[in-house]
Amino acid sequence: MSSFASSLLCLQEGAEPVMQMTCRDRNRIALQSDLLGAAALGIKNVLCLSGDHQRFGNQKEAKNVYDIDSIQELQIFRTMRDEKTVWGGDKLEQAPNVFLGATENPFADPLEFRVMRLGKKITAGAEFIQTQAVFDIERFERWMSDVRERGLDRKAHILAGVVPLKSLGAAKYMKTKVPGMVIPDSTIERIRAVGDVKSEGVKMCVEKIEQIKSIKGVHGVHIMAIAWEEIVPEIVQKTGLYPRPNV
Amino acid sequence: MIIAEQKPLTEICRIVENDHKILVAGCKSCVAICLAGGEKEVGILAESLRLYSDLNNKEWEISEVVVERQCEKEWVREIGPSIEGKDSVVSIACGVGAQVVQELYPDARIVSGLNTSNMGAPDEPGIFLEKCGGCGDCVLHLTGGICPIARCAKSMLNGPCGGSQNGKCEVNPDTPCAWDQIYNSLKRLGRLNLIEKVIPPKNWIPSSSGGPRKIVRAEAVLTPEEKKTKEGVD
Amino acid sequence: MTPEVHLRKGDELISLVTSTRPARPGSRRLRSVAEDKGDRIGVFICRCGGAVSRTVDVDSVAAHAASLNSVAFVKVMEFPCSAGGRAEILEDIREKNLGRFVVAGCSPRTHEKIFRALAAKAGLNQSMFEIANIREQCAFVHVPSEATAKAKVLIESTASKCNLLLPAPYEQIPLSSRKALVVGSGLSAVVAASHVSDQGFGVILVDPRGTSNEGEANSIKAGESVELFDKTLQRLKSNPLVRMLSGSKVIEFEGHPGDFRALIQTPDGEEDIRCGAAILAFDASPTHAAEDRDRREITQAEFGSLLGSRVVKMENIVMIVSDNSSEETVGRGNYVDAVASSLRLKELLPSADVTIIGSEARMYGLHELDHIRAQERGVRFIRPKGEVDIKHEGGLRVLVTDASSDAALSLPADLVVRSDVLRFEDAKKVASVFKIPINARGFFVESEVRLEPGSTLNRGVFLCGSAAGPRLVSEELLGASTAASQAVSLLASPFIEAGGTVAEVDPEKCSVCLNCIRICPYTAPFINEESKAEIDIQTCQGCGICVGICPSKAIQMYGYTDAQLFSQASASLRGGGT
Amino acid sequence: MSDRMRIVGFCCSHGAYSSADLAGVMRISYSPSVMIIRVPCAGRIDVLHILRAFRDGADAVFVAGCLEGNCHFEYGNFEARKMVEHAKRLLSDIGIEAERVEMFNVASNQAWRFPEIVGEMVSRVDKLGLSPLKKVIK
Repeated sequence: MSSFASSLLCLQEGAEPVMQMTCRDRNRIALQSDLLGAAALGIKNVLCLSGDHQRFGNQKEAKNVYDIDSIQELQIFRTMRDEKTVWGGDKLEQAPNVFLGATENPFADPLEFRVMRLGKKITAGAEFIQTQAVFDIERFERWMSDVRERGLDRKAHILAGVVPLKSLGAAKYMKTKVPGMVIPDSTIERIRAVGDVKSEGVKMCVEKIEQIKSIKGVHGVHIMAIAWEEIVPEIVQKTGLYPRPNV
Repeated sequence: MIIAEQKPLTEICRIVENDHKILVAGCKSCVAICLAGGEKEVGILAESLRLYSDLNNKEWEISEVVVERQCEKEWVREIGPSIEGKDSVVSIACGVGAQVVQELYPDARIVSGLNTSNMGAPDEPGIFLEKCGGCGDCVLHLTGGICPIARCAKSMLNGPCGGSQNGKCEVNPDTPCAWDQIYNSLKRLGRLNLIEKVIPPKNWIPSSSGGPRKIVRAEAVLTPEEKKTKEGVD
Repeated sequence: MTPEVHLRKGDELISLVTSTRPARPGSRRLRSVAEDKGDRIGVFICRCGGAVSRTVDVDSVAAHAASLNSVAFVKVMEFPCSAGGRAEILEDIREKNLGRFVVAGCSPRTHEKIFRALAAKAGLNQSMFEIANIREQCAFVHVPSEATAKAKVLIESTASKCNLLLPAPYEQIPLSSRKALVVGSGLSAVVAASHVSDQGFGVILVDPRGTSNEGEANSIKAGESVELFDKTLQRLKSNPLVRMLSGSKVIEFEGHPGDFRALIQTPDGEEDIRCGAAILAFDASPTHAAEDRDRREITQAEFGSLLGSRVVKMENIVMIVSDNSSEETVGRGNYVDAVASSLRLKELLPSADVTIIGSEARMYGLHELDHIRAQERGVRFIRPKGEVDIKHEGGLRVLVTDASSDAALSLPADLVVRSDVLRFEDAKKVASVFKIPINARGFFVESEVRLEPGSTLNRGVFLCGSAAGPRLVSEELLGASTAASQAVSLLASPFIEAGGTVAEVDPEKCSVCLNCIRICPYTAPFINEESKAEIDIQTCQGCGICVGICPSKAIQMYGYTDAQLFSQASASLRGGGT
Repeated sequence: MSDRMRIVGFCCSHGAYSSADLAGVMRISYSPSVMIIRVPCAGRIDVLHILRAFRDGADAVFVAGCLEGNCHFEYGNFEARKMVEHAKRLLSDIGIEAERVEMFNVASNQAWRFPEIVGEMVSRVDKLGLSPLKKVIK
């Protein structure tokens, strides 16, 4: 199911979704028309991604699009919102009032270019950033210090990604099959050494969130409980982030 | 140069299954260099087809020919006589050559024996790498001489994506990540500023998505009168 | 050293040399290229004095051969290779107007040359014959019935190949220069140069490190080689045939054996010289130890020259032989040098107290006698365990743990002598100039160590000295004389033979894909002015690798064309009448 | 095509051919069904020679060069091995068992090695039967 449809279902359930828009399957025309539709239907948050290559999906023979990349997508959406014009140049009576976000992988190469690229995303229009799952905390801290150095943490809300590991198999799968996911061997060893993997997974995830809380410049956490969504409430309670502050 | 690879022999045999007189037409330029369709490959393919025919009582009659360049009409006309009366012509030139032969000999059944792949260059003996995607609007001056359209799996203009791991592309790990190379090349050239700024969305009209392209060198085009006198003379 | 030879100018000596000394094999006087004299084939079947005929029914084989339509004449003979046999064949060729012939007998590997000369004598092109191996590969290995049937097939397939033979190009190229270019600054270079010049051939000694003019002895390894170097150098300087270019290096080198051109950068400008052969005689030279080190710690080379000056007063000498095989310090002769200089010291100063610390006593061959002699003279040998370090306060003290007794020793020393750190000429640059390969450890590659020692893949360029591999002084001398003898046998040959089974490019078919240039071990193919590949038949060694890989089938090879191989194979599969 | 087993052996003059000669001198016999074709170096052989031999009725083909690292021409034997691997791929596509073609390395002084190679190929043909081309009913 598309992120657009599932975001609408969340709205109907009273939750506030973050709609994901990838550039793999849709060219700039489709992305702009979807943005207008989403805004019209009350979806406020949009996460701009280049999108995983179709080789990682179940239809490897499909032709990809990649007309634009995530940074150009941000640029187009910000122009639609702030200058009320479609990228082709036509005027919009009403601007789509959306909160734009992007992703960033602090563990990908070339390391020293990563923060500069985050800067590009923010200048292009990103207001919140969801990072790739954090396992290697030292490298994440080094990345965050570079981010603070450039003052980017004051220009965009950075949410560190966390992933609770349900089983040894899930961990290995993510390490090898999920693009961009770097899981240090120490984490794998820790799960291997324990009988009840589930509770250890939750414990590690909570530990990670506590560590992230102490890092200056991180404004929040996004929990990616892939195929284990039901565990999220338990994790949130255990980290004292519940109940939700009314803003 | 154009890089191509022979179709699997079993596939070629299936395509010409019910034919009798088969011509294998090779080409001496690009496909000879990438060991796909030169005179040697013509010999090997013809010999393999004959062996297959003997084994399976196909009674195929395989003949061989090599063209200087199969994308040049004058050269292709020279093999006209050997195309005569053939049930199918297996062209192991690139896709361009096969289609030029079809244009000149509309009644002949042209079969492409190759899968033409890309515009690339020999990397080391026997290994050929894609270099150019033919997008019609070159950006090499912005990317330190490395083409992101052809050599990045997502053709990104503001890469690298999150899947670039120790210099390799996540899509196929033995391919270097183009943007990792672009970053290092620009760093070496002291022009990192080029990718600090956002590169705006690309105009894809000059690329194949804008429809088949036609390049015109006006100074070489014959006017209708010139054509008449020339055709008259020929 | 070689006996005193009456020095005469090189060319004058040639007439003397060629008549007495067997010149390079295979260079007898050969007729120039003859055209194709038609395709009437004569088959001469050899009984080999019973060796063949005892197993193979030669008459039925002859009958079968006669039945082949490509064969015009068949004769069974006792010994075609004998003088009488060859005269008979010569007669038959003329009489029966044969264009080419097959000899069915023993292996071509042994008799090819004899019948090549016979073909030339008969006025045919030398490659217009083929040998069917019906002895080693038939009569000797199969029972009579099988051998007879096999012989028929072998003759039929050889005849079918012979039918398609083409007259191959042969050239005898006079040498444009009979001088040898010797490149190197060490012992091997001067010894090789002296060997060549002593046999009457001109030498141009290019020595990059300029050792030949100041006689910088300590650039040579220690021991007796120092005197040998000086003595040989003096002899070279007094020899009019030898021209010294010290402090210069070769920046370009091209051409063929007997006709090389070298561009040499000398201190006073560039110079073009011509030569007939080249000897690369680079030695590893000891690097100069760092200046700021303690004066009492010296290297073996320095100790060698100290001994040479015969003024040695020190009582306690400790020598440390470093044996780790890391690249720079791989000194095959480290231990041998240490023992040699300890013996020389004992001769000068019997009372001297000498200790040699070394983990492996690599003494190689007869040098073991020196080892025993040194022990008899009271030289102390210690196998160290762990690091050996030196205390400098006050008198020198060497701290070492003896491996066998685990005793920690502290030896007083007036002088500590370390092994030389050897530095090798920058092999890569030189190799690319002379187009010879380097192995993975950075040493020059000698081509066929068993068949042609001292030679390289680039014909006419010979190799000696420790840049071809770490060598003892004795081995360096041996290598130098080997390379020199190879060079002289080339310079002494009346002409250079080229052609025969060589590859040839058909420019019509060549698509200039450069594969042949990449694959040839001898860099024989090149791109000519018409920007097509062309093979230099003087460099081509006739291996056929380029023929096999050429994607445009543009290259064929005399004696082994595709057509010939196809016909030979198919005849051997279908022939024989069974 | 003769109905008796025929195996073509492309032998390099420096290695395999000399090993065959030495086997002869030492009277080590081997099957007469092998037909030795002399080439200066195994690297001279190209896939085409192997395919054509099978079409002419060879039941098996082998290419024999010098020991690896000992090639008189540096690396002709490596090129030959790559050629034989290529031929195997083609033959299996065509429908001829890839075991019918093989690359061997043999030194000129290994007299017993050449008969061993012939024996190996003969046993393969015994196992696989004569060339499938010979069993095709016209």
